[in-house]
Amino acid sequence: MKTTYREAMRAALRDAMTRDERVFLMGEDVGRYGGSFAVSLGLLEEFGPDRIRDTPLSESGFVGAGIGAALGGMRPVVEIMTVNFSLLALDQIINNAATLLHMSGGQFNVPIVIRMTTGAGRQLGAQHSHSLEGWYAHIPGLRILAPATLADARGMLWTALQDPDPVLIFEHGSLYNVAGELDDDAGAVDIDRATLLRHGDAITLITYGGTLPLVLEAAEQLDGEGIDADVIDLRTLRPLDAHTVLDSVARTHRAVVVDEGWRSGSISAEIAARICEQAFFDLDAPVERVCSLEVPVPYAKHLEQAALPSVERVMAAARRAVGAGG
Amino acid sequence: MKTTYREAMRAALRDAMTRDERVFLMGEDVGRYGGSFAVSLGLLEEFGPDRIRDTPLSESGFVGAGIGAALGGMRPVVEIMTVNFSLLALDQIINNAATLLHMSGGQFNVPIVIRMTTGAGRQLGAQHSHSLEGWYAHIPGLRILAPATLADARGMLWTALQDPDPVLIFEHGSLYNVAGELDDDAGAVDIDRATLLRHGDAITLITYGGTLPLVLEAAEQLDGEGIDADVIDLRTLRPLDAHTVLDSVARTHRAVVVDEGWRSGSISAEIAARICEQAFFDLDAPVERVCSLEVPVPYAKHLEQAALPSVERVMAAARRAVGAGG
Amino acid sequence: MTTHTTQGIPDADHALHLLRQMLRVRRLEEKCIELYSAAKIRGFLHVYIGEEAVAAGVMEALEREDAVVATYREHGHALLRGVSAGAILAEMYGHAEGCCRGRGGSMHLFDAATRFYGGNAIVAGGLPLAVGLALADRMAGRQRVTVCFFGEGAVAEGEFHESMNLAALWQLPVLFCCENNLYAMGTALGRSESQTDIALKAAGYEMPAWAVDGMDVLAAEEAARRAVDAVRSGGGPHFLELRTYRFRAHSMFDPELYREKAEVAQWMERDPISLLRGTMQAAGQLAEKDWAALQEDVDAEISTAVGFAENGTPEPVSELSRFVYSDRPDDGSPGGQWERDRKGGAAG
Amino acid sequence: MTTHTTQGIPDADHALHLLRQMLRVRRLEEKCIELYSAAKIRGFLHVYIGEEAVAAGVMEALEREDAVVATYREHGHALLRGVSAGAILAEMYGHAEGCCRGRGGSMHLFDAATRFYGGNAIVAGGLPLAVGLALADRMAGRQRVTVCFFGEGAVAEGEFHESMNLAALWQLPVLFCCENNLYAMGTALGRSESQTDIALKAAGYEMPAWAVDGMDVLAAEEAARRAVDAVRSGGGPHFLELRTYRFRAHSMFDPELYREKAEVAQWMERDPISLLRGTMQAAGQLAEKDWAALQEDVDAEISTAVGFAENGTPEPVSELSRFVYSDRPDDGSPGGQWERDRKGGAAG
Ligand SMILES: Cc1ncc(C[n+]2csc(CCOP(=O)(O)OP(=O)(O)O)c2C)c(N)n1
Ligand SMILES: Cc1ncc(C[n+]2csc(CCOP(=O)(O)OP(=O)(O)O)c2C)c(N)n1
Ligand SMILES: [Mg+2]
Ligand SMILES: [Mg+2]
Repeated sequence: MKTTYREAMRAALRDAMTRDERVFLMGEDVGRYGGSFAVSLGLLEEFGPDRIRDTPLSESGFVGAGIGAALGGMRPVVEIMTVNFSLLALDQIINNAATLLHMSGGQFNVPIVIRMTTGAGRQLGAQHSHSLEGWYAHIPGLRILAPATLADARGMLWTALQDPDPVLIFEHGSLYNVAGELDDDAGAVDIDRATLLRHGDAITLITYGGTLPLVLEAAEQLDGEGIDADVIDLRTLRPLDAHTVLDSVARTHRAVVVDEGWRSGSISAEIAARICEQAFFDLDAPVERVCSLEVPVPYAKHLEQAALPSVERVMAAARRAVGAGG
Repeated sequence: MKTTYREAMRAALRDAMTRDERVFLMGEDVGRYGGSFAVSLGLLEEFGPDRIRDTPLSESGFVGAGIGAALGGMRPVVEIMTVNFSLLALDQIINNAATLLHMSGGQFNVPIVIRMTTGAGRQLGAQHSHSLEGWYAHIPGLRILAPATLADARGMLWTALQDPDPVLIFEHGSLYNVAGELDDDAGAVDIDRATLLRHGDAITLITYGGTLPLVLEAAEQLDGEGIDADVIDLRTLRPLDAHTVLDSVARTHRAVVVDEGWRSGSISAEIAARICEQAFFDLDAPVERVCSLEVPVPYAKHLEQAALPSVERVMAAARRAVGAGG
Repeated sequence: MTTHTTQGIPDADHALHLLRQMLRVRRLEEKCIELYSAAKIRGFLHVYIGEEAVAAGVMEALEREDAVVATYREHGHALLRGVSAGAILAEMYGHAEGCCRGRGGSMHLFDAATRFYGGNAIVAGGLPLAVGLALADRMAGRQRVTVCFFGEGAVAEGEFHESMNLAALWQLPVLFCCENNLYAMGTALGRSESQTDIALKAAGYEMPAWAVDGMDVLAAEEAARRAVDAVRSGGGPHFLELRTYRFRAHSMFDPELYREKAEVAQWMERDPISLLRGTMQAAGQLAEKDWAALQEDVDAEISTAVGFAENGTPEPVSELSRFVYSDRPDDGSPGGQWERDRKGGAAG
Repeated sequence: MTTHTTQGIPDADHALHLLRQMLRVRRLEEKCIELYSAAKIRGFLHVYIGEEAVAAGVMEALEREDAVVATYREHGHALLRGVSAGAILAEMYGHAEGCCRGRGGSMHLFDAATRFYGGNAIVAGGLPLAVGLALADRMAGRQRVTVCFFGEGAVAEGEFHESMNLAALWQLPVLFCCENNLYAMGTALGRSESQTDIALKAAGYEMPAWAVDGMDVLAAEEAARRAVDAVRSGGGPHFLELRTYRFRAHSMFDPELYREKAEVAQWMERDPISLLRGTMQAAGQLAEKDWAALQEDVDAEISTAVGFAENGTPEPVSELSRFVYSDRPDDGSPGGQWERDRKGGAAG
């Protein structure tokens, strides 16, 4: 079946709402407007305003209400329009969703799913272009997903809803229009393992979410230069599946980590640190990181593009890694 | 002069208020109550309620108002009682303070200083024990300070107030009662460089803030075992002074990074990644990290202590690093 | 709505019950202070002494299936909701027998059995949770009520505003109980709110709201019953401002520089326990021996609780990483593996 | 307060000025839409078409030293505050000649010269800034006013609540202007606020507040003058609810599923430009040739501005990392070094 990432997300929502009446979608403009990225378009008509619940502009309030509803036995899917506005709800996410189970000695788990768009690349300027999913991955108690493929867009939601604990799903804005083939019976996918999307022996390229397409493109081009790369899609940023990464690096002895977050304190730093800790004597070259430049993302296209990871920068990093050490 | 960290901070505030009438202190209970950690005790009587300004419980509101006042020509020092409550103000800190200069093409800088207590160790439970200064260090546009010594408690504030851009100062709750000698004429200190507090050749121990005392203690005990350590106090977490770290590692070939944040995505990961990137061929062993266990910090003393970095864990990591590779 | 008064005079049994409830809280907390001084309890400790009539009155109006959300000043709410004094004290001892297995402490008491959702140490952080609990009931068609307690200091927080609006907009079955004790730590109401009439402010959200004497347990109970009945029968959210006062410092660290001793003394003349006791005595409902017996009972309960806490056991350190995520079969998946690695201490 | 009307009839020169101001905004934004379709402008673009009377009226009441804070729908506010159409368009082209050197774009126009503090794309994020700007004036003893524009959707945000309370509590010289256009994206006022009377809600903070016809520029101006004068003379914060409507979609991506075409058409009958034009014509103040001349003038201004933007130059990529921190002498300090490293691209 031909579909898009957006349609796959919508199908996942529809499916979940149909299968479990405790599931509902809540957020700004998810209903009458059809969703700011049109993900929930049409669902209001199908499920009604109680279950496709438009909220006022009150990020902390409705995310907290989602947590409360989860405590009360529902399975809320809360949409925050974009990660940028989630900063307003961080207290609820970190001090309540992520901690209630532990603080209560195991009594109160919080089965909420919070979805949001992330990332830059559409010239929206500094306040609308954050990539903070790697940053969220610092918080124990949360599970952080970053679907990058149609299969994951279609399949991660249901698995997330089965999870007894809070799950955050980050959808990169550049992916919604990606089209491709999806199995007619595509459904839930695991959210525990990273996947090896491409096999090579020269180097391991590690990424997730919005930068996956460009990493795959870089891998193709590197192939033309005789550099045959493993490409790993992390898929879940917390807990990290370090095994898949380490297995690959044990074969390739070199790695480049690519993500759209700012470099300092990025999830790439964590992955680089883990590789160095656990595969130090396997490594033939320093782990390279390709991240966003450490600037608030600017509006002008040429500036924005210069700030973000690119195929060229990934290739350059891979060449450096292969050239280094020997 | 004999003093405490708390008194040094208070002297710094008094000094700044006296020298520059644009400086004022604003926050919850900084005035009549005397400051939740008694840092500003007595200043209300000295400077009056306009300049020692009690605020309602409105973290986003008064932090944003501080940003506005900075734009309006003042030099606000905004106190957030603890880092835990700063999550409520993150939108203002990240989307306004950190980005206005860049978004405005260099027109509007934000000379605000935001102080807050950080850290665990006092049995306050998950919602009152966060160590997020390393996490904040991910954000471009902010400068992040972590005074660990009396001299820095006394001296960093004035330097921060001279900075045209937003500076966040994190004061570890366990340090306020630390007493010691301070020069009578102690004053402003630089905030650009990390300092080497102890000289050794066997290994580099890197830390900052609340964990500095225990790292110094570990270094003493390691000395007794014949492991002579460099100890680096990072002091400023953003921008990081990587040079001081790399210079040391070039001599010692081994490093342990210690911080109280959760391990995944910690500032320790960034430092480990940088060392591995820039001193890969100098290293004789993987960089070790000693961080907090990845759990919401529990109340019970024995559980809390088990979750936090300790002298023993630092020593064990140092021994592993010295034992490894050779 | 059950009536417990006859022409304004409380039914003797019921009055005794309320007196007992308030006294239980009072004695528990006096003991907490003692234990704190003896360093058996640590962390922050915020006592409710002086405010007992509020929780005692409101809890009477609730049914077993209702839910309660409170703050860091919640020992009384927990106890009166049905959490045992032993489980509360054991929690403050950091023992495995505590209501949160020692992970929560004084500020984070929780109890699933009585639907007591904490214990929230972020001012106003509990309000959105209460809204959500009520939303769940509403969506599931259950006739339950969620009661949310918070201080007047919380009214300035954005989360208060967002929660009030959501509850009123969606007509959710929640009762907001603002414990207006006139101070938020050292900040007097007039220095925190441009509108100091909290009930009036609440009414601005198009929600029935009124103020009640929070030192008078009978008044608090009556108001709560009225409000809870209205909420339960589909009247949408309601708001009570309970005017009260804390007799003690904000916490064990508060030097109380911000208020006059005379003000405190004046309020102590309206001690809710003495007030009810006086009413009962005047009505001939409380003989000296009843009062003595009551005190003995309560003292016995508390000392049993202390014994329970003292004899508790520390939660094993090997359990530290448990409950970060829900228990799952360790199926060898990377997640499970990752947890194992960490528990094993490899992540030094 | 200057009077610009004689017995309700506007002074002809002043009316023409207001008409011109509104038309300048209208034509600028019509051009923006055209340029967006031609892909000269990208990102989000939110136009103010239909709401011009609000900014045109309010800006009249301000002095040069006053400050303005606006939202992502701020082209009109920037233009009428004195930012040139050329600098605005060049910004949207991402050019160095733009008012933010291409870093801000449509949602982030800033201008130090006119004290125009943005351009804020976080709903309600500008309110605390306005409070702080006013606080600075108050502390420095300056007689300035800060005006803050925001939509009615922002009223539900916690930052609105906290800002209103702070401003009222501290009696700060700020004028809050709520542009109530009945929708926040697709969310109608009645689905976002339990209290839909915004001015009443604002009054609940103990702040003078009233509603004004936001399609009538004369009414908007008069109300703004009254409010600004009161604020400037120490009357504390004031609040205006300006009732208006946006004729176009929320942004270039909005399919407008949430409202009826008939509703839009009805509001368009009260187009603020046509309204004023009609009043002037009826008063014999606007001959056809004046109207033609005005249009010609405005068209000329806009086409000059387009030319300016077209001929602009991209901000050099080498400048990308500039303004993350303020320019400082590169003194060889680690900070400076760190910046250099990054600019050099080492931090791939
Ligand atoms: C968001 C937040 N800010 C600050 C604090 C610190 N703090 C704890 S209690 C308190 C006062 C709260 O006063 P109020 O809401 O009136 O409740 P009361 O303590 O009087 O019962 C403050 C400021 C906090 N816990 N959370
Ligand atoms: C905090 C936040 N949440 C969501 C958004 C997305 N968003 C942009 S504009 C808008 C509607 C705002 O409506 P209103 O305040 O009425 O202003 P209007 O657009 O009508 O002028 C929304 C939801 C945002 N920018 N910021
Ligand atoms: Mg209070
Ligand atoms: Mg609107």
